[in-house]
This record gives sequence, C-alpha cells and structure tokens, in this order.
Amino acid sequence: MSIGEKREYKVIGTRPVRHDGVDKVTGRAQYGADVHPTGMLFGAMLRSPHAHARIKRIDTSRAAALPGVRAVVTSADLPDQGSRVVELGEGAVNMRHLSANVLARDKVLYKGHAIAAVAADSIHIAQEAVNLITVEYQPLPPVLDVRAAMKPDAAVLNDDVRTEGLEPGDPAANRPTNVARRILFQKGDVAAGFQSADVVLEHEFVASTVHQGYIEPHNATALWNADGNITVWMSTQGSFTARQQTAELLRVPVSDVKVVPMEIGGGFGGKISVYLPPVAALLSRKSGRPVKLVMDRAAVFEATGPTPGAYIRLKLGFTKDGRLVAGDAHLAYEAGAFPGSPIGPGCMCLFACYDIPNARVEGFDVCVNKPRTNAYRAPGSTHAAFAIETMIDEFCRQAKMDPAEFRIRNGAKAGVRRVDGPVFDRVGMIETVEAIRNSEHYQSPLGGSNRGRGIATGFWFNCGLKSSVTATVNADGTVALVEGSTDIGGTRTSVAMQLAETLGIAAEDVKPTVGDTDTAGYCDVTGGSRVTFATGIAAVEAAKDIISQLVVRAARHWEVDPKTVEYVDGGVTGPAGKRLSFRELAATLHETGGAVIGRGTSSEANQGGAFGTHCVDVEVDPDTGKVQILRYTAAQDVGTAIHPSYVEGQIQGGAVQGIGWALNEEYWYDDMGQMRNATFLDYRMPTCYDVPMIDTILVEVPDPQHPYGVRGVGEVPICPPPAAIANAIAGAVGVRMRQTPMSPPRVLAEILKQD
Amino acid sequence: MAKKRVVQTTINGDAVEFLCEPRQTLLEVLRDVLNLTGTKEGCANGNCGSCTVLMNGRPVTSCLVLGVEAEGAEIRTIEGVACGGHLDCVQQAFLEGAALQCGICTPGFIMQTEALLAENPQPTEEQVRFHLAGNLCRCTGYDKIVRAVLAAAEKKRANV
Amino acid sequence: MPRLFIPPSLRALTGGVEVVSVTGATVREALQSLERQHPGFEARFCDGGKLRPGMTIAVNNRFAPDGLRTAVSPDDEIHFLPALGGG
Amino acid sequence: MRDFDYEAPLQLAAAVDLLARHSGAARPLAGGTDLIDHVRTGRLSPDLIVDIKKIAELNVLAADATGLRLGAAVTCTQVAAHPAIIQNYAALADSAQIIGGVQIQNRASIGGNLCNSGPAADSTPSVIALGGRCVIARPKGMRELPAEEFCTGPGKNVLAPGELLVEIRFPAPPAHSGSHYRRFIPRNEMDIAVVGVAAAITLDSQKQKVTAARIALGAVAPKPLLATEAAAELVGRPLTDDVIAQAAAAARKIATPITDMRGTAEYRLHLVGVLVERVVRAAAARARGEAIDYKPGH
Repeated sequence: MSIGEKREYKVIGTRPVRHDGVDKVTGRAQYGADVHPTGMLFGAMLRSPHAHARIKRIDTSRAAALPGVRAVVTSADLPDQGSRVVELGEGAVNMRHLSANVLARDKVLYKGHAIAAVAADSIHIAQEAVNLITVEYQPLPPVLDVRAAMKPDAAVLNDDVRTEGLEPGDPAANRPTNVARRILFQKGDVAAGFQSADVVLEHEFVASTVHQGYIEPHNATALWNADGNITVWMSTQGSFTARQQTAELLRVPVSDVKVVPMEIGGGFGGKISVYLPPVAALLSRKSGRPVKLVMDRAAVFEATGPTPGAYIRLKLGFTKDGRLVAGDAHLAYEAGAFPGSPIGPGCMCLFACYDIPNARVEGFDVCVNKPRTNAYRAPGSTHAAFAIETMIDEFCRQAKMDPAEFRIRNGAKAGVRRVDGPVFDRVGMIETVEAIRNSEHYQSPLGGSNRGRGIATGFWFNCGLKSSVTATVNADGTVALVEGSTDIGGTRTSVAMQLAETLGIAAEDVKPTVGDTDTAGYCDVTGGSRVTFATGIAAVEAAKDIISQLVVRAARHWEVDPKTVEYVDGGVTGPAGKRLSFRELAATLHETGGAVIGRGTSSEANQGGAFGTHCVDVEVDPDTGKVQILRYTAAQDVGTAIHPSYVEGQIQGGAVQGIGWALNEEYWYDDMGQMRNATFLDYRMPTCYDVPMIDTILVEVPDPQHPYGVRGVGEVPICPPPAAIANAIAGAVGVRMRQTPMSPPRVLAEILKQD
Repeated sequence: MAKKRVVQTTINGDAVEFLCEPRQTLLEVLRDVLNLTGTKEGCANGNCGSCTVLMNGRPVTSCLVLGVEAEGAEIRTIEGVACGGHLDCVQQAFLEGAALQCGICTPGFIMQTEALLAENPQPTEEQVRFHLAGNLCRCTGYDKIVRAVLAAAEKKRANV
Repeated sequence: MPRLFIPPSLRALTGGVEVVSVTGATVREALQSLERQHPGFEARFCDGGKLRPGMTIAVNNRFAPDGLRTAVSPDDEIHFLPALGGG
Repeated sequence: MRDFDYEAPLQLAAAVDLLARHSGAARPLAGGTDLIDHVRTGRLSPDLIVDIKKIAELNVLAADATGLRLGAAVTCTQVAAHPAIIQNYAALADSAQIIGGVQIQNRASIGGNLCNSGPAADSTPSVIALGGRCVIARPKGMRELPAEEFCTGPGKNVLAPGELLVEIRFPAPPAHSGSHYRRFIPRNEMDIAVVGVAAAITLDSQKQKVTAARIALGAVAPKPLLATEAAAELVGRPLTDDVIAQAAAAARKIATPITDMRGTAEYRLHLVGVLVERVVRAAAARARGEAIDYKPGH
C-alpha cells in the first residue's frame, strides 16, 4: 500500500514492464561471464592459504612451462603506486593499498588474498598451472578481533598506517598501528544529560562479518590491444569508477581504458572496488589475447565484500516520562586488511533517528586479517541501528511504553540538529513509525506461545553524486536514452519513466540503454540509493533540453515566432490553435534542422535522508533457540515512488537481507583466520522457505531536492531488521540478544541462562 | 589428458552432438561449448540453483552433472522455454510481477518453476516456497517471485 | 556572518569553542577566516589547496558538491564531515 | 577440475572390474552431487569415474511382503514419492525429501549418501533405524552387512577397492510400527544437519508398550550411530514422558560431537536430547496410525 502526499502524474507511479525484462526472462541478457571475444583465454588465480604471512619467494616457472599456458602475472607486473591517495567517485582510496589488494606484494593479509594469475587455453589448464606456482611464506600471527587489533601490542598489518583524527599533539599519531581512523562527534552536554536521566542503560554489542551475497561472482574479461587501448567487459556497479581504478592501478591514461558494463548479477556495494580488471589486462598484454577471469564462490567470500564485523558500546539516558535525553557511543569497525570501514556513516547514523539533546559518539576504523571491507547497503548503519534500536525497545518494555509512541515522541524531524552537526530538512521518520503504528499488522493481536512482535527504525543518508543522460528523439516519436548507470534493479525503467513524464510521452516510447565509458556521459556508481534520484534528475534535465529545442523546431515548422510556441501535455501548441503531438513533431525534425538530442547532468552531493520502520512477528523454539519469521511489514519514506513495484522490491529485498544478517549469516573463522563456511551451503542466506511475504507501506514524503520528490530507497531497508527481530525475540522468550547473528545456539544459550 | 567424448543428446528439442572432456560439467558444456549462456553459474556446488536445467523433465543443477552424462538425455534450458517468439506464462508472470531485479537467478527460478507446475499445477504458497528453496535470490526477498509463480499457476490452469 | 562548526577532536585549537563566526563568501574564504582566528585548521582540512580525501563539507544540511568553492551566505552553517559512500 | 576418465558400464561385473583394476584411483558416480564437488575442490582426485546409473541391479526399487529392495543409484526423488516407502518406511521418505533441494534430490541417491559416509548424512540414520542391510558386490561374489557397520569414519567406509554397494535391503515392517527422521538445521532447508535423529518404533497390539525400537543418530560422532542404549530404555515400557526422557539421556551419553561452523559440541549434545524426544514421539504416533504434525525445517 502507499500513503502520503500525492501529485497527479501520467507515468510516475505506474508499473510498466521493465525495458530489459524480456532479455532477462529468456536468458538472452548478457552478463559479464557470458562474453567470449575471439581468441579468448581463461584465467585462474593463486590465493593465499594464510591469513597473515610475509611472502619470501614466488616461483611461477613450472606454471609457465605447462603446455597451454599463455601468461603468468604477479604483483611484480603491477606498477608501483608510491603513497598516492585518489578520489574514486565514491570516496578516496590509497592506491598502494588498492594495488596490494589486487595482487599481494610483500605480505598476504587475509586467507584468499590474490597472489598470482595464469591465462591458459582452458580453465582447467589454468587451474592446474596455478597449482604449480610455489610460494614461500613466513606465517605471522593473524589479528582477527577488532578489540585485540586495537591493543598497542597487536601485530600491525600495514606499517604505513597511522591513526587519523586524534587530538592535535597526540603522540599515538606517529606510531604504526591497526587503528586507521578515529571519529568523534558531540552535541550538547553529555554529562549533564545523563545527570538529568531517570533511567540509564548501557550495553555492549557484537556484529559478525557478513557478505553482500550477490549471486553473480565477480568477473572481468580484458583485451589490451596492440594500440595500447584496453577494453574491459565486466560486472560492475560503476563503469566509470572501474575505468578510473583500472587506469590508476595500471598507471595508464584513463582514456586508454574502456569499460563495457555487462548486465550485473547483484552488487549491494560489493561491486564498486575492482579486483580482476587490472589482472586480466596484464594477462592480456602478456598473451596478446583477450583474457577472462571469473571468481569462484569461495574467492567471492574470502576475498571480496564484506561488511565489517563490529564492537559497539552504547549508553542511553531516558526520563521516566519517555524522553531520550543523553547518549554515549563507542564504535569499533573492522576495516579488514586495509583501512576504509564505514565507521564515519556508522557514527553519523547511530543517533540520526532521534531528537537527542546530548550525545557523543566515538568511532574507530581498525585493520584486521580479513578481506578488505567494502560498502554494503547503508554501510555502517545496520550495526548502529541494532545497538540503539534494541536498547530503546528495552527501555520501552521496562517503562511499559508503546515503542511506536516512543519513536513518534522522540523522532527526528525538520529542524532537529544531528550529532554530527547539520540540521535535518523535511524527513519522514515519524511518518514511517505512524504508518506502522496504524497498520493492520501492528494493531492485530499476536496469538500463540513463544511469539513476539518487535519494531525498529533505521536511517540512511542516500548519496546524490554525479550523473549524465543523453536522449535522442527518433523520427517515430520515441526517444533513445543513454545513461552510464548500470541497471541492477530496474533503473533503466525508473530513469526512462522520469524522462517520459517530463516529455508527456509513454514509458514504452523511451528506449533506455546503459552505455559503456566511451558512449555514455559520466555517471557515478549505482550505489548509495542514488540512480533513480540523480540519474533521474539528469533525465529530467535532458527532457527539458529536448523541450526547449522542440519549441524552436515547431516554430520553424510552422514558420512562426518561437515566442508564440509552447510545449504542453506531450506536444506543442502555436498561434491559431496550431498543435502537434510529440510524435507528429518528431516526424518533422529532419526538415527543420536534423536530430534533436537532449543532454542532462546532475551533481547533488546528497539527497534528503531516508527512514524506514519495520514490524516483525517471530516464534522462537524454546528447546532449540531457532527463530521463525511469521509476519513482516516494512514502512519506508520513499519520497515519490516512480515504479512502485521496484520500490517495493528494494524494500522487500533489503528486509530479507536484514533477516539473514539477523538470524544466520556470519563469517565463521577458525583461530588461524581461515573462513570455514565460504559456500552458499554454510554461509546461510535466507531461502524462500525461510521467510514470509514482506508487506510494504510506501510513505511518500517528497524530497524537495528532486523535481518529482524522489528519495533513494535501496539501502535503508536493511537497517531495521536485526533490531526489530531482536526486539521480537525479547517479546517472545524474554531474552535480549546483543550479538548478530542471533543464531539458534546463541538464542538458546540466552534462554538457558534464564532458568 | 583424458580423451574427449562425442556426446549425443537432445537440447530444447533439437538433436545435438558435442565434444567434451569427461571433467567438463554440463554447465560448462552448455555455456562454453554450446554457447547457451542463459544458464548461469552462481556457486558451482549445487547450492544456489542458478544453473538449473531440466534433465529428462526433472530439474537438476547442471554444475553437478558431467557433460558426458547428457548422453541420450533430454535437456531443456531457459533458451527453450519461450516457443516461437512467444513467452511462456511463467516468463510472462515474472515480467508482469516484477519478480526479478538483477536477473541472474531468474533463468534458474523459471526452470525450477516449470518443473513444479508440470507436476503440481495448483501449488500452495508453502509448496512453492519448499520447491524453490534450492534457488537463491538475493535481490527480491522472494515475495514477488512466489507471487509470480502462484499467478503463473493460475494462468496455466485458466489456459487449459 | 557564516558559522563554522569545529569538529570535537579539533576544539583544542579553538580553546574549546564549538562554533566560530567567520567571514567570506565561499567555504574557502570562511576557512581562511577561521585560520586567521585559530591557526592549524587549514593544514588539517586541506591538502595542496584541496579538501583532504575522505572529508566532505556540509553547508547547512546539504553536503556541498563544490567543496571549498561552495558559496556561503551570512546565515549559513559550515560543517566538515567524513565522506560518505553508499552500497 | 582435475583430469579424469569416464566409463558408464551396463553390467555390474564390468563396473566391479573397472573399480578393481584402478584399485582406489576409481570412484563410482551415482548422483554426483558430492563426488563432482569433491573432485572440483580437490578433496578427491580420481583418475577414473565409473558411472553406475546404467546398471540394472543398482536401479532396483521393489517392496513386497518380504521387505524393501533399494538399488544404490535410486534417486531421493523416487524414494520420497514411492507409496510403499511413504507407508512403511516413512523415515526414509522423510530423509529423501530434505537432502539438498529438489534439484539435488533428482540426482542424489540413498546409496550415494551412505557411500559418501558423511557423519551428518541425512538418510543414513533412517537406513540404520529401519534395519537396512548393505549388499556389496566384489570381484569374487557378494557380501552383506548391517548398515550401522558400513561407515567407519568421516568419509570412510568398509568398501575395499573393487567393491561396490549394489542395494540396501530392508525387512518388512512389523505391525503397529512407525518411523521418522528429523534433523536440526539453522535454516528451514538447504543445510547440513547439525544433529539428525531417526527412530523406528514397534508397539504392542494395544499400541501401548514398545516391543521393539531402533534409534540412530547423525552428526554427533565420526560416523552415524545406532543408539542401542537409547532404544533399550523404551523396549517393554509405555511411552511416558519419563521413559522418553530416559531414552534421550541415554542417546546424549553415547554422543561425542565436535565443534565446527555448523554447531558447538555443547549445542549438539543439547539437540540430541531434544530431537530424540521429538522423533520418538512422532515415530510412535505413526506406529499408532496417527498423522504427525511435521513441517521440514520447523
């Protein structure tokens, strides 16, 4: 269902069949692993068996000698990066670290760390050759726990890492360390806030590492041509950042690299960083042939993704009449092998749902011997929501206060200053809670024993960033739209619909194409819930550009003054009741000056944030600790739903990922830092037999920054589920879960502690 | 290296003969030998269902079948579902129900659904979820997939 | 005058002051004005005349796409924050 | 994947001969759902794979008054759908419908599950509880042994090079008997058993006292266990809560589980008790001719 402010649209809010749909239900859509240029070789990679070790020697001679092997590369083939830090569209990256992650140099920092690669006539020969490469390691003690890694005596992963963000003059700033960054935000008077509190709660929370879990493994096929041009066909969330990363890693001009974004089989943040393209390119340069690299599932788990494991300590102060008056938070996020966990957004999101007068949050970005973490759907926010949303629920149950009422009373709204400083504009936090409170689900009685109901709210900023669109009017009245935003979830259609709405034509009359980096204008990544927002703005701009040109063309066609021509409801009107529909006018363009091409760009740094509130019913088996999800409803402030089906789909998909995070998903490491569950069998993502239907309530609070009020919807739905489920478990069996996943043994252990 | 074998099989109704090494899986043969890339690889160990094809009418994960085992078998892949340029009603239901986002798991889900509806034309939601449990989707949360399967079943029943 | 919010970890440089009134029509000029009042910020916020990697600027509640060039008016707030990236 | 050769003999003797000649370097292929993955990941490195699905003797599926004959290559799907198995060997059907997903069940066989000899194999406890006997072909004749003696450790069994499991034979079920298999997994499907328990219970004519019982445990020891001590607690006694609890306690005593990514030893020990109680109750209900309230994974 959908509630909130409504405006009248012709195309927006309808549910056309997506433009790429037929290709995807017939198997014709071409994904990265499907490309097969003439003469292509198959590549395979050698990966580290150790979590932490120094590489003393690599001998690839036996691999190179195997018949059918055409090229072998190691990090020695990658150019030196010095200590450059480069802006890569969605954040700055230390190139030395990025390069060492692509192919390890002097050290391996996690099990599965890539060391060498082979290109051969068949995948089987390539794999046999990889087994012939010998590496001499000097194993080092693995650092696996974020708190242990912060200790002064911990083994240091990267000797070039120093702690950023310390107080001026702090001597620790000059010491090699695993703590790459410290973040501190403060608002009001925290001590006085706790003084004024009637109830103070303080708890520790632990979150395990989880993976984005996209079904399509990373892949890249590269051709390094004799003319120096490099073409990469790959699965990526951002062809332009993939191009830049590849060019920077190979130290070639960015224009020498063309990235062709194939259809992408899921990303969720994990397909922004590059792993394979530079390696495939080097193998191609050595062999003179195109080379395809595809990761196997174990490599995807062990060497890509994941989102950080985390330790959080949170203290909250409440007045007995139910006001949140003070908060103090300590967050330590695992960066993995190299700095760069989402500790910043984690700290900024933790208190963002609430109007809290006094708060302090301190966060740390900490290197450990696990894969380099990457963005995953609202990076850093889910961990934070798990902590604060379960503690608020704990207070509400103690104070016998309705958790929805508490959130409505304390919720963030326009004018509230966040702990990180800025003041909220129009946001829909309270509206989403009201939507849940008023829902049939929340109002319905919860029958049965060992059952509980929980709610939780989540926040994510949503990025804006840069997008471009070009649109060419065809003589038959259709429009060919070219964008650079890879389409992971139907954005070709949601972008095309905005162009159609602006032009007053049908969605089906727009033919959207995702172009490669030589044919499309610059677009930042498909991430940060930004494409329907930012590329949508670019499409609207392109449509306006077309309109302004069409007015002139119509005037020329009618031989009247352009000032007398207007564009209204999908056509032009002129003097003496002249009117041409868009289609009629399109047919005349070749007589009045040729093609009409609209251009649009957008460069908003961010959107107004998005909020979601979820309600879940669970049943807990008190003998085994297993949790079943009985019913689930998610309400979200979506701004304006362009294609409601795909908005619902984002919310449903995010909610189920959150359910997986809550109940079973985790990296299971042994003491030597070996991940022991790097398969879809033992890394337990929800199957459809594990979840119910996910009901959605689309709350439409238009974003003033977007012409149609669009807000990003993709990320925030992953934030509330773990907390909502923990709260439901508390209602069902009276135990408070403070560690994710809330797997059966952990829940049972808490139950057994009770009696 | 083991000698390549000549394998005679039927794929999407056509008699097909191909050469393969014993170690090549049916998935590898379909994709790399026969260029039928609609069948996708997600995990290569039978846990995601992306490579589901019908073998003698029954769904199997083609990553766990050897190409040589296709000798004399009837194989049906996603490329063989739409006939004469017309989408099958399962494909239609997935399209209209927005039951896909990235689409990588879609061919596997469609093949698995074809098998379900062939043996159980009137499945309950519970039966659909149990039958599709061997197919992972990370994008949709399954809601729209399950609804599409139920809608396709209804449509199939209405058509006959 | 625009008000520049001082990150808590750097308030030692302002003797604990949280918000400093600055002059200037852009974030860059505002920062120079802050530097004149409380030396040490430019080196921490900027690198070679550009905003340090990993940082972002918010003017009022908007992250500013134009960074140091962003125009500010007398009643604006300026915040220096960690850069965000989404999934 | 490692290079290997492939043969698909039509005669049992030919298969045994191939396996014997490659002493140890040849592996039989039934459903391949474990074998192919093990070869891909390097856990197994055969030079020859012998596809045994075309051999008549390994495809036998026949139930009559004397019992059930289950060929080693018969798929889980065939087993789960077989009326006589659903009726008289219900635990076997329970197992067959939860081994992997539908795609796996269309390939995997009960015989393959047994020969793969995983401690957590879902069908082996059922085979043991139902009194299955393994019929093994060898270069010179055949031999037979009880299923509980087949596995010897993780991935290990009694098969010598050149030996091939042909079929599993089950005795006809006594009157007033019933069986059930249930496992605990964190998800509701597509998981390896953290603990699995099968029980076959026979009641007296008044359907009160237990006259015979076999309980088998999976994933709590290096191999699936026949829990004689647990069954002994039931025989000759009515199924009161106390009696069932004693059987559960006895089962816990013989369990020696390990801690791994699928569960801690302590948690597994706890689950043995929970599952034995639930499975014994369900098997007894079936023995009384009652339907049981059981939803896989729940």
